[in-house]
Amino acid sequence: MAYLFHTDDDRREMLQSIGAASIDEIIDAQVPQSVQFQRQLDLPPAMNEMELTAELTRLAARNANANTHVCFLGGGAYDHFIPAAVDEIASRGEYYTSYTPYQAEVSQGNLQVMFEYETLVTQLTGLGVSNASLYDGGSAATEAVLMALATQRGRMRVVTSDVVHPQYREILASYLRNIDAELVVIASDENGRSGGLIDALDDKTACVLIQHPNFVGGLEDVAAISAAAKAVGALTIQSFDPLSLGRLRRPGDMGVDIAIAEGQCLGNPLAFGGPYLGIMACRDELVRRLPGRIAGQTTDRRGKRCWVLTLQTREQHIRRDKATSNICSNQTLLALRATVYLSLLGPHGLRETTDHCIAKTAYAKQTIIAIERLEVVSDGPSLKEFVVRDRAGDVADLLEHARNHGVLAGIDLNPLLGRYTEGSFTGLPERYRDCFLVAVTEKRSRAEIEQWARTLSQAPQTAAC
Amino acid sequence: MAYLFHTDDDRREMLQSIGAASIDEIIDAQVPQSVQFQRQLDLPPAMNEMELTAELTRLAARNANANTHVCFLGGGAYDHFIPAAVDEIASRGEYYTSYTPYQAEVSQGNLQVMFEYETLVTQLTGLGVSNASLYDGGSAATEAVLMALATQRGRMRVVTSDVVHPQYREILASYLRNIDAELVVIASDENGRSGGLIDALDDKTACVLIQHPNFVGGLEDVAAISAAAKAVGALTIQSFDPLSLGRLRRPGDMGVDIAIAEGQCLGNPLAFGGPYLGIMACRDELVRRLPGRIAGQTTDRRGKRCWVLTLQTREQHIRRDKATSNICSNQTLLALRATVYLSLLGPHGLRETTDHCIAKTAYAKQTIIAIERLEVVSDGPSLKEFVVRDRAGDVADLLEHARNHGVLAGIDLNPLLGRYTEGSFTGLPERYRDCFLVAVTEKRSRAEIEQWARTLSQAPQTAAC
Amino acid sequence: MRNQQSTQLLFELSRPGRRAHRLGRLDVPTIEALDDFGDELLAADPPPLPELAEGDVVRHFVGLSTLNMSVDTHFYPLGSCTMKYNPKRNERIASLPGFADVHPMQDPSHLQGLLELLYDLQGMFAEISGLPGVSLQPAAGAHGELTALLVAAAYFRSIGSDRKVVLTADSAHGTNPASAQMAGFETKTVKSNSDGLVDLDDLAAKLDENTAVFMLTNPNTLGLFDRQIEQMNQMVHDAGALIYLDGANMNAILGITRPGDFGADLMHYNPHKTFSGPHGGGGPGAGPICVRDFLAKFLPAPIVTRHQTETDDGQTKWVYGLSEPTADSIGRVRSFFGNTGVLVRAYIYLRTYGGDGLRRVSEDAVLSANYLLSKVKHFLDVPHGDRCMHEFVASASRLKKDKKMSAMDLAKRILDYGFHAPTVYFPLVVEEAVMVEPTETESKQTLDAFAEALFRITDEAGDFVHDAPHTTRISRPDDVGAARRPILRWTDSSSNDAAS
Amino acid sequence: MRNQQSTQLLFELSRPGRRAHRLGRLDVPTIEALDDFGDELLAADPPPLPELAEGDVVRHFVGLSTLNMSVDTHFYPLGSCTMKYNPKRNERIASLPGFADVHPMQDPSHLQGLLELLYDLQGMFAEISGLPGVSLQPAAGAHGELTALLVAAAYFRSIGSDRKVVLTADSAHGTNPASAQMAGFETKTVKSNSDGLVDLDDLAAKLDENTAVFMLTNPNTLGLFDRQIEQMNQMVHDAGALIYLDGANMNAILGITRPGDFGADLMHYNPHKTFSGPHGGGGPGAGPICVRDFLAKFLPAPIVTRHQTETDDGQTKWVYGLSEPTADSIGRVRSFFGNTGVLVRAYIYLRTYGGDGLRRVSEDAVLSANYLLSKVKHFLDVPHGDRCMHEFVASASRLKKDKKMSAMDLAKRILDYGFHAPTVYFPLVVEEAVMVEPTETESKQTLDAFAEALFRITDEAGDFVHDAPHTTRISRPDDVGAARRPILRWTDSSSNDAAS
Ligand SMILES: Cc1ncc(COP(=O)(O)O)c(C=O)c1O
Ligand SMILES: Cc1ncc(COP(=O)(O)O)c(C=O)c1O
Repeated sequence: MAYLFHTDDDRREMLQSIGAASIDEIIDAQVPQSVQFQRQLDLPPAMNEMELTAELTRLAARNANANTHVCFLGGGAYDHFIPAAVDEIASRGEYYTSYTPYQAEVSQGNLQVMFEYETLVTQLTGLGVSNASLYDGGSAATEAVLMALATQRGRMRVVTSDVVHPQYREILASYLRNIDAELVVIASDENGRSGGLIDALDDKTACVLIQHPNFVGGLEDVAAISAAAKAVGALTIQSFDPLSLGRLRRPGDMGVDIAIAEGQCLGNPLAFGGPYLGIMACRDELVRRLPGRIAGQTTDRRGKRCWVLTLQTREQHIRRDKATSNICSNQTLLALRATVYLSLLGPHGLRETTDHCIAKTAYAKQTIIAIERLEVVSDGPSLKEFVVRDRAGDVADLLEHARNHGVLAGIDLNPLLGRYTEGSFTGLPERYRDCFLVAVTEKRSRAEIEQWARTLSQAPQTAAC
Repeated sequence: MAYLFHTDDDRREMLQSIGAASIDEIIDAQVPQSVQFQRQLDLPPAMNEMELTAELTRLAARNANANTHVCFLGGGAYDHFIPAAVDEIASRGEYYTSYTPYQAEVSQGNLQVMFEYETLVTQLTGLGVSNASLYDGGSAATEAVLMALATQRGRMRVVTSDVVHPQYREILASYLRNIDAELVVIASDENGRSGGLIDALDDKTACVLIQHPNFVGGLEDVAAISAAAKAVGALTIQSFDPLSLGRLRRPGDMGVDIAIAEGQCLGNPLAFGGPYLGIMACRDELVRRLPGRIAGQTTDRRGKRCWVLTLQTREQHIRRDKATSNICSNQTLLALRATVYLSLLGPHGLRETTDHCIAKTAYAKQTIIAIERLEVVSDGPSLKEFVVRDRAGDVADLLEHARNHGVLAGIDLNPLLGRYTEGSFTGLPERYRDCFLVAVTEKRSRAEIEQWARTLSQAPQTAAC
Repeated sequence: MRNQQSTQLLFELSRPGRRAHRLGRLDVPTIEALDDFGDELLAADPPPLPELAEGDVVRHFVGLSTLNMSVDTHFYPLGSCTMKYNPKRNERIASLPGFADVHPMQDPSHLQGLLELLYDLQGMFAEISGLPGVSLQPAAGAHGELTALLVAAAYFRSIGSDRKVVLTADSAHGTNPASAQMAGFETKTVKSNSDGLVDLDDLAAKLDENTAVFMLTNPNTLGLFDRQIEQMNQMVHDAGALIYLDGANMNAILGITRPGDFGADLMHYNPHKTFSGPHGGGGPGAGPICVRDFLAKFLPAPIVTRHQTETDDGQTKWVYGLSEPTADSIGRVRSFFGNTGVLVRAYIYLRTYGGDGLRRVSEDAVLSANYLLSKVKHFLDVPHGDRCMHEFVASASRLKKDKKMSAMDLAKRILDYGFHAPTVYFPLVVEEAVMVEPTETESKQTLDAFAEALFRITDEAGDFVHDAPHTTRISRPDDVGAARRPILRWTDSSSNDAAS
Repeated sequence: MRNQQSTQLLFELSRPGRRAHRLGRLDVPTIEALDDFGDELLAADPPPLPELAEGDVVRHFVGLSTLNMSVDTHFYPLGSCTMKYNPKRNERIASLPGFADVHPMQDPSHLQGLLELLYDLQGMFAEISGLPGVSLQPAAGAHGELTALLVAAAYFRSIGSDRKVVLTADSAHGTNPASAQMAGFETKTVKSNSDGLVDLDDLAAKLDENTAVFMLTNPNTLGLFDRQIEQMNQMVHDAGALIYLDGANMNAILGITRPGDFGADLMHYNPHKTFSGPHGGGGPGAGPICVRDFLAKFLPAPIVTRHQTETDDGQTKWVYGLSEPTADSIGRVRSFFGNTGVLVRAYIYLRTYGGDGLRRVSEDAVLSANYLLSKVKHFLDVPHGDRCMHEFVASASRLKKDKKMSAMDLAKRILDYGFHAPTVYFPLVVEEAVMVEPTETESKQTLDAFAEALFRITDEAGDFVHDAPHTTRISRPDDVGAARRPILRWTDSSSNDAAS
């Protein structure tokens, strides 16, 4: 049956060795009759591989995706190109069917990759130390805040802005609800920047959490914010876009203490939101409060260089309720993919990628200038994301039209306006009513960008301008 | 550039070590200026991986295939199901990026697989020995004939029938054209069987080549033919379908001396005709004339069991013009896939597969009984292939209609009628005018079979019945 | 025959100017977009990543992979981790573009296939657990624990209670107390009794009106099903607290008993264990949770929903959607929907076995563990009797006394025999613990060979075993040194002691 | 740490009743179809294949794979085989359903994408060779040789000539004479001179009115470009014979010189070498051939053709098709179109480099070989000078005399250093030949490490090297025994001596 090995003969011989008459006898001896399940589980009947492949191919075919449609969706997950070598390496059984390197001697492959990943993250961020991964960008942001709260004992305020990813703020609000901490969400200015949060800083502030480029594509003055935070003794946490760093300054070079990111863009498939990759790096001094696994270099009993999991006294399996986090299984396979991806890019490939995003985004903005119905809301330069307003006030229909013409044209921002979670503002400001968010990666060809603009321009208008 | 490693610095250092000023100097010293190519090769400009992937995805999307269409095509290549484990194993670099096991110590993986493949082929065929692969079924048939001619010195006649795969006969005719041999193609009877070739046997006959099930799906009386061949001292060569052997008797059990097959059906993709897998097995006594590589068991210097290429004095790299064949690179990766595939099937999976082909083929015949325009030509039972006549005499249009409705409904036999190659009859008999050949594998669901019948029944008729 | 270059670091292989991935010429008109950025935003140079050719990269990572043991290459009886066979069809199907290339912000109208799958998966998880409320959002088991505890906290808040204590078993996994702490609870530990089960007296002593949740692992980490379950159920609920079930050991009880039926109010699954999602060298996993009806409204959003509509031709069909957070919802615990890729694999697994098959999975897992136990008990102590569920915990403490051979030594030496080691030193309640979980996807031949190897080791010289492993590239790395003088990233200088 | 079970044979792992792939219940009404077959056709039992679980199969073959060296894991300087990096994009793209799942008997009308690709590939092959007639049909280099010789035979027949002799070089690959013999020719061997080039006197002596074809490898198997090419061209054509170029060494001359321009009338490519199609553990390859215009009509069918049509909106577009055999065609040499999967990879490779890039491939290949030669010549004899094209042949004969260290010993010992061995004992014209082809896709670091390792070996004790390899699972298998008492399949008894 499916993947089972034992034949009836095997089972008979095994029972004999055990000294039991039947498997039921073994179970009955342990599981009280009263709690045993009396019927068969009501699941769809078993299917063989051939049927299942056909059936699931059918289900898969009913989903629009970045293959069937041209994808301009972003908001934290992006359709960047994934080189074939990434897939080939990550599909090796030695990687994907192994587990946490509890036995270093037979896990040097995974451990060395973790060490390389950590080094690449420090090179990317300009910070001293990286962990081996967290679940995703959103939960990493919250872990960073918890880390800051733990290192800044006595300070309870967490200051952030309304153009930080709404979902990241929702997570923060959920986690902070049950612990002693106050979440302060300041309003961004009309250009979608968060300079105003400098005024909200005080000596009760444990940390500020900013995103750069932020959710609406705005570029923050990170250096100024981190300087101000430092001045009041608070830590600065930046959510960054790894693929912006071919051009933008590195978090560590702008005074950031903890940098976190969604690492999906580094060679990981969109996969409807997961599994993704939570990246976290921090200044050297903060390492003892860093959550998650860390691989470090050491030598073996014959003096050979090798790698081990280290600083484990931070972790749940040693420290239990005193651990820096509860994380156990993490996102190693995604970190492997990011490691391969970055190895393939190198500094020049990374710069090219950022530059292509910038150039294509600028071109995309230009293609819709002439469309009366649309207005580019984001002023100033864009990395790969910007906001467009539908003057007709009919974003949902506009995007539906595009979808039906093979284009995933943007993310409707209306549902994100004015939301609250556990009492904190986790929505976007009213300024983005009737708007949608557009992402243009290096993968979008000129023809696709023009198709996007054309499709938007041809959408029928139901409401008046 | 693409996959090149050397940086300009590398090149400089290397030239220095060589003692040359430039790469041109090295080339000029060897290749006369007069034959040097003076312009740049006129090829399309280089493309990066991202663009190329997009471009080739576009080209791929313009090909109907067994994924976009329901496939009822056979004629020697079949849409059987390929379990995922086959792809996963065959895509390991250690298999697909290695080469012929010239160094046995670092090729035990490939060598053991070859030995296992050979054993599986002997188990399938009931013959004593198999080689490690030939190019494909068609060239294997010819290699078998050449082998028979070589072992039967003095006998020049090769007897075959007009329901053996037309392409196999074309290959045979091409190869035999330049050597002393006579190809005799006898006519099949009205039921598409080749019993008549028994009468064509004489003491000049080196071998008979039959196919069972044959090209039109007919089942031959192999035992009778091989007995008759044996009686005149000729060898019997059978082209068999590996996936028929879950039910049909094995070649070796029916007196066949050399069995050959197209191994595509054993876990190999259709791939527009190749790479495929030429299977060849023979009786033990014939092994010294067997073409191609053979892996055998031996022991190493410490007495450990291991595997090597053996009986190499048959081969071109040792015997040059005295070799049994010129084959060097073969189809090892496809043989690996077949080995994995057969390991997954086992005897019971093989029987199930044959049985499902038989049952679904029978059902397909039944679904068109009521369609007036169509007539099932093949009488008697079918393994997975049968011939249908279009009474409207409009096969090309009928199949085109089906194609436009998502069904690859069959192979038009008209173009194959009455063909000759190098003077030999390599076509099909006139009996199959206005006919098409239909293959139904275990992969075809009931719904697909019914869709096939429905589509055929709904084709508009241009000519009258 | 090992490629010596394969253990160099990427950074050591790097050569200035070498390239792999390139984009080259832009196909859009160049707009001087960079000029708008202003110098304060821009870095002069890109980050100092290594510079490699594609062939470098591939050979490097392929080579490194061969230094790992894995389920695809080795028997991997790592207790508590359920290292079962990872079906290849799961990988193939989950990578279809219709699953792998779906953006998380797409509109449900064009995702009906995926949402149907996820909706059905919610239903299957509910059926297997006996708990109807399901959230697929958490990213791993520990994350599921945390999420469920946030749900419990919201529930108690909603009824005006401020219970602040979570009870965890001393045999529990470290994530249990760690999750409780993260969710804002205090933790107290309940002892195990000499049978390895919950000490009911201790439980009674610690249960009070401040107890919010009792976190139970059942079968527990000793591989024992706690037959006192009904009493515990009674005691905890009588005290007004909830029972959380750590579902890491579900592989023992699929279709045999259901958490919801034996008293659990909330639980998580580890699909990367029970439902064959691969472990990925440490992750990703997923941690879907199931809860009782009255707790469902506190679950994070979105949940997959469906409703019936009529099509143009008068037929009814289901339309699938994603729920908005309810007013009571705890909010989110991660971005986007969840670890969809892992969930799709779980779905394929469940469809492969069906209801009947799933019970046979657990039966064979239990059979294999008991079989191995019946062999191992002849040469290793197994403190908690000679029956178990899907795993058992032996102890090397006698061996340690007699021959100075510790659980660690056993674990290291078994690697030489070509087997991954069992989990050691967990659970904490057994001295020199050796925790063996064979799973149902190993042959009797393999189990025999493993038992035989373990037996042989117990017969080997202590010193020899203490120096093991002897056949791996490295042996007994200096953990203490690693933690004392941490080298956490490559620098030019860290590579100087590269003596490999 | 090696899994001991992984070298058991499938047949030894087998257990009656164990299953992997299943189909189960039929979804069509059961018609008693089997009854019609009659007993004489049917076997009582299915063939006695091994019985395994999916987990058995995967672990078995994954484990076996790790016993191979390969380009993905090791430097593989196997002379004459061009073991360059196999791009991963080739594998991904070639497995798109629009290429991989196309049936060979499909109608061209629905294959326009693939046919366009193949048509363009014919053109690229023609451009690179300078020979306009192209057939993509042959399955490997040797098959291409044979096909081209059949074409030559048909040509001579067409002009009423019955030339029966093919001349091959003594340094030629074994496939050359073997192909000639299969095509019905007699073969004669032309000697090499002391420079390793064709001995023109010998060529002159053997060329006569019976000579049909002179098969030339240029650069030859010594890695030397024969600078007498123009004289040979003259001599052979003056004698009324044709020149065949064995294109196995095209990696040396892409864009530098073209066979058609230096006199070849027919040639084959080995795309699995030159154009990075992987070698697959021994194959598949492909063997497309190019011929001069006047030979094109003899090529096997089908060839990809195209013609222009007008679309409904007045635009012109190309329509691609497959040719029927001409009356002069030699017919077929294999079933269906050709090794399409390999050809698609070659196309991707050519599009990746473009015309300029392809010349740089050859330049770097030549540079790497000369660099390695410049290092190796200090400790090994290189009989044919210190310049080469893409490969060179050293000789271990002095080493053999001095230290009893043969080419074979060198080859075996280099495995211990983590490198695949060069080709040895080929070409036959060099004693104790060591034939090294580094290719352009290896780093200078790797070439340095390889040279260093070779050098160290020449310094090692002869006996020690003679027992090498020391780090592989097996060492120096008994080839003689294998051939004398051949065991060519597993049987219950053959497995008794399984001492592994
Ligand atoms: C008993 C138990 N509980 C909880 C967990 C945590 O699960 P995860 O690693 O998926 O976070 C584990 C995993 O190791 C476990 O074994
Ligand atoms: C010089 C030479 N010619 C011909 C061949 C034959 O090519 P194939 O192996 O593709 O048949 C080879 C391959 O090894 C070769 O090296």
